[in-house]
Amino acid sequence: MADRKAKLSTSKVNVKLTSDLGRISFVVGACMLGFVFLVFLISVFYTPYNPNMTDASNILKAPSFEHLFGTDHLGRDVLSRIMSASKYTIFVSFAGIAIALVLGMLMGLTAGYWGGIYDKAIMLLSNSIMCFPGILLALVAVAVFGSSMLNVVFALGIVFSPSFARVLRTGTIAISNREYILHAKILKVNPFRIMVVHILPNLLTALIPAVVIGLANMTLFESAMSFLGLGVQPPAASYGKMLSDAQSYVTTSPWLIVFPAFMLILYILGLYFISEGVRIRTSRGGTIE
Amino acid sequence: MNKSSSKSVNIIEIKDFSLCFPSKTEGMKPVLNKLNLSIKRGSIFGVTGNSGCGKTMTAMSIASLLPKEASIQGGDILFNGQSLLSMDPHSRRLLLGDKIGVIFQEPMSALDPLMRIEAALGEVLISHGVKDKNEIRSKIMEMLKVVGFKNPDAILNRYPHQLSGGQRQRILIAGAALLKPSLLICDEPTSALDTVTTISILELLRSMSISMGITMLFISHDLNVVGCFCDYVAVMKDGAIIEKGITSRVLRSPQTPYTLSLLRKSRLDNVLSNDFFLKPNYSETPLLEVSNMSSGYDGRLFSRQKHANVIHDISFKMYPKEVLGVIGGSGCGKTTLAKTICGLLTPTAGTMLLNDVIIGVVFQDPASCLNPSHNILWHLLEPLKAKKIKLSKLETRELLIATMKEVNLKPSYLLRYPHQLSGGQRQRVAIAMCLILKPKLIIADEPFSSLDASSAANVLSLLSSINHKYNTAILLISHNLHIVSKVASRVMVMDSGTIVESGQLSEVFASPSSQAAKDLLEAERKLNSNPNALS
Amino acid sequence: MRKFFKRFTSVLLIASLGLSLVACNGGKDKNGVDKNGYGGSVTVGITQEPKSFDPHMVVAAGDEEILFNIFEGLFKYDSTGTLQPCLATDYTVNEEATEYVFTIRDNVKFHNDQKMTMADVIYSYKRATGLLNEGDTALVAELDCVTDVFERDGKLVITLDQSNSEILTYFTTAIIPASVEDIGSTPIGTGPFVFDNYTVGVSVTLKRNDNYWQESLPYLDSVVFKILADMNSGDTEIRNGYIDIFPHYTMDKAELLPTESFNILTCPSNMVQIFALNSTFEPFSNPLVREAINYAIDRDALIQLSVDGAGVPLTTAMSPAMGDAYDTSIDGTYSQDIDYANELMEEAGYGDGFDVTITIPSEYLVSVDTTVALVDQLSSIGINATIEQTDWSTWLSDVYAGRNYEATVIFLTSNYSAYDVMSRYETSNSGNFINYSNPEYDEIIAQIPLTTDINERNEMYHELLAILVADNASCYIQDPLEVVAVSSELEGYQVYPMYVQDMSTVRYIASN
Amino acid sequence: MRENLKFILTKAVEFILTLLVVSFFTFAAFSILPGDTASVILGPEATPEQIDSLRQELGLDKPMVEQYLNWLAGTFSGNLGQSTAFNVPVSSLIAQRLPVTLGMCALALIIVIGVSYPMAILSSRKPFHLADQVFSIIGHIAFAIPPFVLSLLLILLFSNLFGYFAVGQYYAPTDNFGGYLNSLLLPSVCIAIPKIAMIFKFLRSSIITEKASDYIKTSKAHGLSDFSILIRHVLPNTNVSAITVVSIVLSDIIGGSLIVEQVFNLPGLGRLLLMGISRRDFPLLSGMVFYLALATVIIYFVADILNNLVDPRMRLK
Repeated sequence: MADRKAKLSTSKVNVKLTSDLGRISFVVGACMLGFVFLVFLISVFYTPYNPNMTDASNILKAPSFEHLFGTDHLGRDVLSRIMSASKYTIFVSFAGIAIALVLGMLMGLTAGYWGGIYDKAIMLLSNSIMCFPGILLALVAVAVFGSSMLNVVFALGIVFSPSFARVLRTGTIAISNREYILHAKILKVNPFRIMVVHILPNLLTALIPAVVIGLANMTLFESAMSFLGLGVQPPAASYGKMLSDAQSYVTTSPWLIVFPAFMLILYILGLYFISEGVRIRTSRGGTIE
Repeated sequence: MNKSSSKSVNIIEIKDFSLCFPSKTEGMKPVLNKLNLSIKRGSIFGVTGNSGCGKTMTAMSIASLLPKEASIQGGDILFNGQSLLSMDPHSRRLLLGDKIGVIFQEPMSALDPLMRIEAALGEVLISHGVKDKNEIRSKIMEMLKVVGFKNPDAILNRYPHQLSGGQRQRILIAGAALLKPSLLICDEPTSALDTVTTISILELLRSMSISMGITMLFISHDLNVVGCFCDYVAVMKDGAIIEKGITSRVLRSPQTPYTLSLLRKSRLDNVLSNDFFLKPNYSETPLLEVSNMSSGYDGRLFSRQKHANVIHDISFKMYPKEVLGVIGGSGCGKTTLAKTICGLLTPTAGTMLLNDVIIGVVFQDPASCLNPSHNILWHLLEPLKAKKIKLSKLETRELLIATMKEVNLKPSYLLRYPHQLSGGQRQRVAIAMCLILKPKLIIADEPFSSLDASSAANVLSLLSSINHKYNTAILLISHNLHIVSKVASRVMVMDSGTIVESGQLSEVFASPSSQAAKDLLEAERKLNSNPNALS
Repeated sequence: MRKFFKRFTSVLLIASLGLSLVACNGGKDKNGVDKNGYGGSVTVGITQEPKSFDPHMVVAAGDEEILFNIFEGLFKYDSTGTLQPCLATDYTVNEEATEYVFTIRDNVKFHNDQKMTMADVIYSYKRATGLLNEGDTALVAELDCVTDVFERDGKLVITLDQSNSEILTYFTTAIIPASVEDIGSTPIGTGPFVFDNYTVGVSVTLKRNDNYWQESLPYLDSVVFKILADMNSGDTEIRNGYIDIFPHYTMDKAELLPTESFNILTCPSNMVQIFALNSTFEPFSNPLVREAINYAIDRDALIQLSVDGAGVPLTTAMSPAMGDAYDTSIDGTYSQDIDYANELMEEAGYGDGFDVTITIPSEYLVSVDTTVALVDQLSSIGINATIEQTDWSTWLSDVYAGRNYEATVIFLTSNYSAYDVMSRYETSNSGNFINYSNPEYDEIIAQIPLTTDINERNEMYHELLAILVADNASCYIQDPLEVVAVSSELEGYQVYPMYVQDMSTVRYIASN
Repeated sequence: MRENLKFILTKAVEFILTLLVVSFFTFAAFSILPGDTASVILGPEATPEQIDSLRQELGLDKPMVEQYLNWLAGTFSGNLGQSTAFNVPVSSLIAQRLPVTLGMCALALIIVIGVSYPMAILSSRKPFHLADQVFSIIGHIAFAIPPFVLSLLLILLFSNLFGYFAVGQYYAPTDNFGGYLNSLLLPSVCIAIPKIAMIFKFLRSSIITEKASDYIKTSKAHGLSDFSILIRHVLPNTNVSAITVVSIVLSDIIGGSLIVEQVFNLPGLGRLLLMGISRRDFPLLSGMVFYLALATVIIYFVADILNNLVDPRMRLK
């Protein structure tokens, strides 16, 4: 009897965890992301210093009351630069995802809906894009067309579009044989209306986590590109560029690496947690219930 | 295991057995509540009840296949007089397959897709200590013959996906019976199969029970199946047995009101009368004329499927007000016919003349007949938008309310989402969506098969009233001969893509000329008779 | 495919031999060095991939610093920037400076064991001056003025089309064996080290020339020029002791190295960091704007920020390291004066400032850092500058050759010759990418090669510098110090005021 | 057997089509580039005549289609032309760098499989229990740390603090195999960590789903032990079969190696690529980009074929 009781109590915990995990995950993620957005909002109106102001007398100063996060090798205030870097990170990830989504929708919905040769052609196209290692494609594109922010955004958008196309295509194929879609087809509703109004809203549960993950991955890519010197143009700040600059001061000025890395990881982790939360809550855990 | 206990009359005795599941809202939710049950050696024991009554959990408790989070609150289960609950898990697991066999409902997914039949069945023997390869093979061959495969060699090397549903269920039965268990637990083994196959599986099980002396615990929600197959039956409600006894006694003269209501719901007789639907006038111009039509999934540019005609050379006419029944086993091409008529598929040959008729369609599955992302209002407006019918706000409002009333739904439901409605309500919304365009013809593809009997009855009476009020013709596609026989004036029997027989209902049902029709009617007859009718 | 593989493995084998040399020690200390300081292998970190091993074709400074050890010319620079006779033992020049006569050193052997003959010398100089075949262009552009190369009385004679007293520095052009067809792939010279192998992106290995004409040299058995991804990986490598010498280092990082294992050597590099203002770009065509910029920037701060103070502020196009040719009186002409600069901007009609794009090559981190600081400083006089980074080849074609830019920041390198530095600003000079033009300047510079007296020439350089300052030709920032980290186990390393790694005198300090 | 053959044939057609599209993309990207290859090679001071003659020599004056076909033929015969930055054949450059990246690839793969499988199996034994939770959170964090930050941290920890592992020192495998492994271990770990997190996550949920499936119930009913059910049924049936894992990791590894090779200063393909980018060496870049894409296409093709051989269901799809 005793061990049965023990089993009972763990079971309770088990279910509680499943049901709460999604919410906890979402809330934690939202807090992390919210913090980064708060920093971004503040940076629009106020930064302690001009983030691009160099100061020869304050090179590589450790954090102090004057410079809360210290200064970098050009005497610039790290806190101010972190604040203004959030702008770039948020802009690139969101704009890139918007482009990827539009392209992915154009490809995925139509391919899934019409099928046949058209579908095969679209899948061939997106598979071909996916065959290029993503970061490589983005790097080469930026190297070839110049490393302006817009080029970075477009390159990343194209690189990420096949993943959305896939999610949407699979979803569309699964749904397009549902009876409510057959109904719409019988009523001769315009195919694009069927795709956007009838099908798309039902794919949101699959699409939203993909979008959030996409945001996180895009941020990873963007920071990697900046780190390799092919992203943001100086003197503008981005986390990847700040980390790249800080590389040589790892041992002597760790604050240069700690704070931007912290913000970057916070942003990405926040997005992951949110997507995990959304996923758990929409898929209802998948195991217990 | 001692000899005296093995000779006991009851192979299974469940004593005051209680089982709980943790739940989000209530803490521990009881699933079985002081259950008492005993099964006589050699008998076929049926357990029935609505879903959630605990019949499956009873079976799983005996087979010790309960989900991890289930917690046993008290009582005991004796198998051959031996307490199962006090056994160690390993020997309990070994008991499975050897002394207790189990088969499940889903023949499509209950076999490992990566394993050939020989390996899947051989595994049972290996795990119970049979090592000799030849012995394994001969045992499997023998058993495959027992379950009715005429050519077992060919089956051995197949993968599950290469078999039909009925064949897979036979393989599962073979697997469960390989070690000649003394108890076979069947958890809804036929509910995914069509009538003809169901009857053949039931016949197989019964013959095995007799020839091998296997006791069977048969779980089913279908009173007809239980009625024609089981010797004894127990009716469960809320985790307890409320009535049990010899099947014919329980089903003919139930002692509890609950059993009675179950029985009532299982039959539609009470809502059906003979003048339920209108009689057509065959001299009028047909609504729909189909001649020599073939259709299927062709290899056109914008289609996913490969070229294949599913239906061939179909010809028939439909007249106004007529209710035309289409019957046939699964895979006979009924649904393809419906899809072709409503324009989802283009005929590859022949002609289809629709005399300027608006068609409404009601599909089988209430779970997917409505778009979960939109509310009912949107669903009802969508046909108007698609047909570009412009109405003033007031007109629209009145039309919507009238339509909702027509299908017996409160206008306040307009703002609900599909998941807030029951299956029957959803099916009625689907009908409302047809109705709003005032169709002359409604194609109903298996509209009842996913509904419980009372909802089905409601939908049926709704269709009837539409038929009366608007003189709408109905093409009713169903495998349920019982319903078709009550409502249709004419029937068509389909088999492997063609119409093998058609004519007035009474003629076809009284003297079927085609083999397909005969099989269907024979299966239906057996299902609705007493246990002795089987084999 | 098989061929690659073979080649690849052989490269690996050679590399492994090099490494195993370090490991074995018979009668030698841990570095493989005997008691006289001979032997051992040294790894030098370089950040530029070699482009060419043909000494006459080479343009990149990074290549020249390797080739300095393989090839030698008639003359060779020493570490003070003075020309020393090398394969020529002495020379005479006629009054008009149109004919140079050299005595060639005896007993010099090429790396392929052939003796260096007069024919080789003549072949080499004909090849470099484009006299080998009819219609050739001079491979060394500055030697275009050579009209003939021939032997007279066992001596080498080189004649010029007009007098040129500044040509001597180009007689450092390498002498190569006439018998070698493709010098680029089989670099054979007379220098202290022999080319061993080159693995793209990994290293260039040289080994000791046992037949070197300076008998006591070199000390080392082999030298590996290890190609590093960038400064940062160089930093990691030197800390971990994988490289022994790291030239072109930066002061801030060098200062952080453990002092017991490394010596930091510095020397003015004779490079000129210029904030180049294109005179054809509208606001920069106005001298007042250029002057305003000169007053707006704080050179000391820029030096502090970009090279951690390891640089000499410049007011003009020439580095003070150039010796007498430089005029010390112009030092400190410009000191930061924002108010005055603003006044000048007002006067020029740009009181509200203007927009400008500074195009810089992204490879040079010091340039990038300087530019970032510069942008910040320019904002104080209303100039709104944006940075556009390009890769090096685009920069060369668009900015340097195409002159299609508004402003740029770059280090100008030159031969260790005042004339080489100053001739860039002649109106028609191909290197005059700032589009500077002053007839007075052109007149003086044209006179310089014709002037044989050194003092007179220096006077003329002073005049030129004064003109550049008066015209505010462009904005000059600094001459960065060459900073080299050298393992404290080594001695004899000399820092040159030019892009040169002279490994012949480097040796391990004998430990026994 | 005929099903097999048919499947392989359709896959082969798909493979060739993908290859053509990929090659076309690669070629097109580097042909419509701003900047003329000939003038890049010759440098800023070349005369138009020189450029014209070089264009002729390189075949740049021919029609695009012909250029494309020539280039394609070149890629398959291993003749990718001359690198403009290094003046050696592109193919020899790639061959030199291959052992580094391949070694890293193999090591990372071993690490990923060796760590993620046990983790996932352990985790899925009791979903949502402590071990599972801890693994999941670690997985998330590992996934969120950018590879270059991870590299920097690992360098700081192992190399600078503890003095293990040689950072920046690369030995050729034929020369010093221990040193070779040592120099690749830390970078491989950096590449592997995010992949472990990814595979772990997929594998875990896949195992949990499979465990709940009907045929597992059947196997239990047949009296099989939990262990043999795991080995014989669950693992072979997970969506993430070992083949898929290998193909995903392999195809992703080049992206990881780009950064890791840069940080660890390893002479691999990633750094070669970055050098090519910074020097606008288009023959090198187009060759590398195409070969890397080709490798990916081949990996997926082989994975498809193997998956098909393993999973009979695929043949019908």
